[in-house]
Amino acid sequence: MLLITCPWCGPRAEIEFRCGGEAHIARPDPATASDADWERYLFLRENAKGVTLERWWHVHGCRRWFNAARDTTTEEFLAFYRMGEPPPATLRARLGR
Amino acid sequence: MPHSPTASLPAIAGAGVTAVEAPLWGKLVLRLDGEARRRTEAALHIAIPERPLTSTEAQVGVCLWLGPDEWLLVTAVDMAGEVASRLDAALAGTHHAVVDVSHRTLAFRLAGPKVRDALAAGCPLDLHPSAFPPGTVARTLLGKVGITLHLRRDGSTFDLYVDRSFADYAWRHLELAARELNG
Amino acid sequence: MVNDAYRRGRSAAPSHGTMQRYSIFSLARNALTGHRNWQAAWRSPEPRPAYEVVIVGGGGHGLATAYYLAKEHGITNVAVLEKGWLGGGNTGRNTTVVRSNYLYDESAAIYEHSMKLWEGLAQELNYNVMFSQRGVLMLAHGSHDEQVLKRHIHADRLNGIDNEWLTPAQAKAFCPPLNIGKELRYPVTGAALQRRGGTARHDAVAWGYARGADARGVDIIQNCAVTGVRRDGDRVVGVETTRGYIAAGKVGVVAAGHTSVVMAMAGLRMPIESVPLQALVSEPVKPVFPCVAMSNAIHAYISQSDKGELVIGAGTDQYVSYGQRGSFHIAEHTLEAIVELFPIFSRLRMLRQWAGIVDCTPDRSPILARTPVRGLYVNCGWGTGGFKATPGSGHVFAHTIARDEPHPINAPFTLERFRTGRLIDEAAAAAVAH
Amino acid sequence: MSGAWRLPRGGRVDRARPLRFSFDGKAYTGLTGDTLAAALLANGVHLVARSFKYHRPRGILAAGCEEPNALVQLDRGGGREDPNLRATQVELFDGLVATSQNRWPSLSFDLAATADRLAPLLPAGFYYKTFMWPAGWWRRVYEPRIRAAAGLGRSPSRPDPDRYLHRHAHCDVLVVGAGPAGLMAAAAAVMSGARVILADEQAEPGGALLAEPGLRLDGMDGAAWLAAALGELTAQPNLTLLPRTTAFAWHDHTYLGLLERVTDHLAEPPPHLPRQRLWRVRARQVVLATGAIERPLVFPDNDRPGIMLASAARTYLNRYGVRVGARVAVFTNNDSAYATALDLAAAGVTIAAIVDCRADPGGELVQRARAVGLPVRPGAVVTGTQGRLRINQAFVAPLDGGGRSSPVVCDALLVSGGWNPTLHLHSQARGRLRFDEKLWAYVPAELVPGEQVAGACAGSFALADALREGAQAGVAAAAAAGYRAELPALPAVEAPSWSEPAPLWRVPLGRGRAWVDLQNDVTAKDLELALREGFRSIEHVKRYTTTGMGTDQGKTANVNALAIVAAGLGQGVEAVGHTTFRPPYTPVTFGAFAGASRELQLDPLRRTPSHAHAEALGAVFEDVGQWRRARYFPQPGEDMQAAVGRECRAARQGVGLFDASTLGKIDLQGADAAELLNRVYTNAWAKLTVGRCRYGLMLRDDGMVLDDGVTARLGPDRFHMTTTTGGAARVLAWLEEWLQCEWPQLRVFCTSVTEQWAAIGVCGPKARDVIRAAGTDIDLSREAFPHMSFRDGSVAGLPARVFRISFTGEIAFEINVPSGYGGALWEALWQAGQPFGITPYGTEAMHVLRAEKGYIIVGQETDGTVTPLDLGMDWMISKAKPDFIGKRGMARPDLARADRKQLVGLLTRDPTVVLEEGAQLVEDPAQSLPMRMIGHVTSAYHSANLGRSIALGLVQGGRERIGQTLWVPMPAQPAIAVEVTRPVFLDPENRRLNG
Repeated sequence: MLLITCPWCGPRAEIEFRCGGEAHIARPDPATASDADWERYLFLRENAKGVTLERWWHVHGCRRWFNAARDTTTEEFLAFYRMGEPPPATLRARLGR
Repeated sequence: MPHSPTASLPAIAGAGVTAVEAPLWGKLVLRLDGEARRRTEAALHIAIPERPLTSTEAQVGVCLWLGPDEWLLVTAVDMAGEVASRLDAALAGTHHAVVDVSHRTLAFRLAGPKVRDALAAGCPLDLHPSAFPPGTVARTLLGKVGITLHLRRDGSTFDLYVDRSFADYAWRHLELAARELNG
Repeated sequence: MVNDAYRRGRSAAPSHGTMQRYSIFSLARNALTGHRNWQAAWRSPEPRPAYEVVIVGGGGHGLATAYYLAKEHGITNVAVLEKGWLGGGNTGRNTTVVRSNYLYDESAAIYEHSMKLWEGLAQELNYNVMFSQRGVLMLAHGSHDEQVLKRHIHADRLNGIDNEWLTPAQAKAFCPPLNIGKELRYPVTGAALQRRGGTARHDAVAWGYARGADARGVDIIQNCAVTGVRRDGDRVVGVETTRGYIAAGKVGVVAAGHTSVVMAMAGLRMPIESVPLQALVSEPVKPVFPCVAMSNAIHAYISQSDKGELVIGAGTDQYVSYGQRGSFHIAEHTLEAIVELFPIFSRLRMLRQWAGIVDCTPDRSPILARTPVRGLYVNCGWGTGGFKATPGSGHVFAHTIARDEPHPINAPFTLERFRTGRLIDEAAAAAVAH
Repeated sequence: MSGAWRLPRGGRVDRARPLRFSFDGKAYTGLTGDTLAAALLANGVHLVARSFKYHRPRGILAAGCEEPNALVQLDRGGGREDPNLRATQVELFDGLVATSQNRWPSLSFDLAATADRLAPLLPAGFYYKTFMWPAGWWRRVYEPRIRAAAGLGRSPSRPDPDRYLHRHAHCDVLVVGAGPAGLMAAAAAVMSGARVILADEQAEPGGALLAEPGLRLDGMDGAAWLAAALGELTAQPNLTLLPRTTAFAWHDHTYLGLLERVTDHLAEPPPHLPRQRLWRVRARQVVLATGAIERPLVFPDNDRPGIMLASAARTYLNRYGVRVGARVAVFTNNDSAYATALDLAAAGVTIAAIVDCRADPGGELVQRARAVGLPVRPGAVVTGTQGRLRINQAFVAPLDGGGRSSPVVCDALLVSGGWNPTLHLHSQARGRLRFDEKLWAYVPAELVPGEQVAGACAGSFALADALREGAQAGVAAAAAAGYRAELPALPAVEAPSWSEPAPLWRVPLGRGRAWVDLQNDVTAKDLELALREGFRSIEHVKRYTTTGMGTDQGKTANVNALAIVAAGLGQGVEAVGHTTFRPPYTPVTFGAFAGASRELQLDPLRRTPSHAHAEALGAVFEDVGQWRRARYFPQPGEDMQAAVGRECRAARQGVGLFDASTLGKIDLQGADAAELLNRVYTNAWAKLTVGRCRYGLMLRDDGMVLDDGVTARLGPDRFHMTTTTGGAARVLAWLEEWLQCEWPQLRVFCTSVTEQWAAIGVCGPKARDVIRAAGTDIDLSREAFPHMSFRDGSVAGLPARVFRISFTGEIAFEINVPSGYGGALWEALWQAGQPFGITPYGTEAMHVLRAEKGYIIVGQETDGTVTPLDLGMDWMISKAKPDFIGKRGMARPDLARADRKQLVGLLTRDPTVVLEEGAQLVEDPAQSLPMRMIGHVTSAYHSANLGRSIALGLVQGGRERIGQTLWVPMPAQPAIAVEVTRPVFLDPENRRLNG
């Protein structure tokens, strides 16, 4: 059972959350998006082995969505940040993004 | 006389933990942006808690933090409608929502020296006074249902809010845990 | 050609092979010499600099692919590269359920193809994979489940696949520990039964295919992790490994759990998320559970192994992970369902719990296909249901690699379907598919 | 008298409180404080079990959870049957009934033991090599026999009457193990003010202190010091002491599972207590003080009853006052076994020999043994034993092979192959291990976040080290958890020092099978066979031979197996690696995981406010998700079809009453509420006027139907959305996700009001009459209150919001009142409706009525693969809107195909035949299998109003096929002919609706 730090409520048990999968997937402009663009948006995932950026929803808490960085080999969380915010600079450095 | 879904369920009473279903209270969900929050405080003479997981009390009732732009105002049932219309008037033009959920959500009042143990049978929160001081409020889980848990200022009485159709499950869950605590 | 394979499946193992025959007689003979003369089930060769085909992944599917490449297509210049030990991934971690009663024609075809191969596999491989057609019972709890299961039954019947409807009483008669009482939160209102479904010994499948492939000249190389896929333009030319570069005319990726990782080495992004799938066993008890039973509605599935352990499958975790762990509450949730459906098991005890990494596609159907990179083929996305498909998957994937075109059975399981929208949505059809 | 082998005094048992118990039907007496194993040994019973594969006679090897052999079945009556319990852990209670397992007809004479004579034919993995001919026989002949022979104990045959509970707990420091190290760790942490949980799997805390009388701390003997230390500890309010509690799993983020056995040790458990409790502990820091487990030695015939771990014999002697023999031999590679020999000798037991493989053992204990004249045989090993049901001789020979073996007469042989730190939790926490070639054991290679280790589990076997490390670990843990902690004063310790052990993984001499895994009957030869056959990975060896896969998970077997495999491969032990330690550490009851989630509490059962009224009217209910809804209301003598037919007729010809409270309801407020609707629904919303309602269809972004429902405009910036019953939570989550993650600029607040409102539908030509009769201030006339609008007012004296919407095609009003009054509203309408013959109808009639009109049900006509176009709902799709969720997805090539499955009506040629939902459609029923299926039936009913059966289905290119005849092949009957029609069977012009 992961321990997830909600940016508003602090550390809480995983059962209070829903994982929304990979974060920062931009929805293409439907007017101009090709079928390949739509496939990339709907289905293609980095599915990283290592640090991944993902979305969590504190459904049984403040009901806020937020972002997290987690190492998928150890489950260690490296950062939590609010929806709309970019990943912390330290993290971006580590990810080289 | 509004119907109570727990009326026919086994009592939770004893030396360890006691529970009663509270009479119907007025409950308003407040969704407020910054401006709306200021006007609400002025209109109702109550501080709207900004710090997460905290609550305030005033003449009009108790205000529970539910989220960064969401609160539950608990007041007398016959005042709810009037407070709601007063707010809608005061908040005209702001981004807000005032929603009467008096019948949606019911409340249990829990007390007793073992009340934390009874809750801990199904609630994943750390309820130790050092982690959950008086006045704390949190939405969380009890077993498989969502609840809002509020430790009143006396530091020993919990108000547990649960939606109507889940009240039966929540009550039975507490009753099973309370059996051993009440001997 | 398919039926051909089944026929050959029942024929004896190859005479040309160097493989030592297994039988009660060879056991007796070897007993006399204290079992000192058994050969290794497979060689452990050093990798050669180049192969006609390199299979990435030494699990059941990869080994079966190599086996059928050699047997059906005469391609023996093949290496199977395994980063750890054979069958150490999901092959050795699953709950060994075998069935073919899927909804959509495409799924039914490939799983039934597999089922037919299972039915002759021990003889085909001269290795007892302990395939036991004990029957797979899928429980319905209420009218919606009944509609879903009956839709399966009708479709299966017309596809020539056995699947029948049982009343609760009939289900209880078939599976005595089942609780069909009304006190259940979600009482059992019926069940679908595939009598030909059952279980097999998971390790034996990997070992049997490895032994068979090895006997036909395939090099099986363990402790050899692929670290890169080398391309020449739009064509694959080989793989970098922890044991050096290996050139390859064709590369088949069969690396369940790590598909995205390996395909990323070839510059391809996949429609896959890798999540933990948990399973557990009880302490062994005398025979008490005669079949396989599953309930999608309150997520649980269960059978009893030959050793006597109750083998129980739990659900997948909600997050991507390569940690082979998963969260506490998942197994807990499954055991709630088990104790509810089989209350006599409440006092039995969990002996071991573990997790595998399953590659899930958006439609919970696999991908067995060519890729945009010429000479690179991928077999993945079996989600929680890969074990049962092992023989059929290997058989048609070998065809796909050998002929550079899909077998009719795997033709629908393309990568393109996620762009065009022609999904094979078993997920929508029946919650999760085991 | 509690057994001939009980010493007159000593031990921690209560001699004043004897307990009666039986084993295999024979009555015995034990003492309060005994384990079953101790009580059996006190009565001279060593033969207690048969092994898994060969059914060899087996005795008691250990005194704790590592026991591989002594598994028994308990039966407490009333369905309380427990197989595979370790006699070494079962606490004795009065009236305990135990039986041995896996034997027939009796323990001393087991027919299945013939397997042992066939052993040469049954080496590791034999079953992979045979039982293949003839093909059918595996399932029918071989497998049933193999299964019958396997399996150890018997499953309970009746439901478990006991209760189980869970407890969530949080602490700063969790200390696992209450031996010397754990006690010091807990003491150090508690003094700092940290919240500490101290868990120990045994009935009393103390660990080694309970069994080693030689130890002295601060001048006190171990027991006295323990009592004092516990007294101080338990006085601290910030300490929770959990005896009989096993920490069995370490999950991510220092989340540990603990099993507390609350009443298993009680003869008569009080009813208010749960049998067991599952603790889920989130700890900031964990101190592992889990001790070590002694290794047996691998030598020929090392599995006979009477062969026991030296430390176990010492425990039985000192803790339970039981002699395990009268003439005892000892075989060791280290000093610890000498302590056992000394204690036994002091208790009057004859020590026949101390066989030590070390050429020149020189430790303090060795010298003491020599000093008191115990026969030490250095440089020697045991090369074999004798005795069918109990050892009676051991054969001893020089290790160097020079010299013949000589017999040593004995009734017990105590072995010690060194000690393995108990690292299961460390390993579960992803901690790496290192093989220490001084201790010849695995020790932690490094600590994982949140972990401290102390004492024997860290490889520090000396008492003084354990105490010091424990204190240091407690301080470190408290500090890491944010407390200021000082090192407590350490007790002055007098304890013998140990000299170095010598590795002895397998005695190279002698004939006969040398057992490595006693429970699964794996011999050293089996391991070598696996290597010979190419199973070189340790995981392969484990799986091929099943070593370490018994219910003890190889606690006594694994390291010996690793070393033997290493030798076989010519590698070091560490190079071979080790298999994964999988949770749980010891087996955990399924029921404990399930906890209180049984039957009614398995999942919340949701009832509507008028549930009791429906019950009173004799409703038959069905589960719809978590809701329990009235399906139909049979009158005496009516079956479902009759009742549903009557209900359907009433709803169209008179008036029906329907509980619609379960529909999801969402309050939307904000300046951009209409824009939100424009984006999440396929149709246009901007122009909907206040007071009006509109039907909406919601898609996923891949173009598939997600949900549908009617939404009303309450004000310029306020809407009341309804969803399907099953979709209520999903749709709210959907809206919030889009608002928060994709469209934060949209100003809309969403609030669930599903349970704020009870919704009662009044449907049919007489609907207005009933509502007027119930009393209302709302003008219900057609002109004042048109279809698809709503009004606020009062009904039956209750504040109400009335929607004029219809899911039946009739005039219908859905009356919403605050849910506390839902029952009252139902009652009022029921009473007021009597003169009009008001008829309550359930979900089944609702399904029929909507099907007559061709209205879809999301989840029945759709399954996540259906688009609005497939449903023929093009009219619902705004051409004007640049975008809405699902628009682009729908434009993908395969979603525009003409041969997609489309919704059509299906009329059977024989009007009395009702199709089966899920049945498949074909063009040619005569074709051979596999048939080409072109569609399936999604809904099928008998329609009383139409006097015939009707059905809806999804058919490839269905709209093009209208008028065609298709076939539904059914088992054991001719195929059913159906005509494809439009999916509307009644009042296509909606005259009734707008009446």
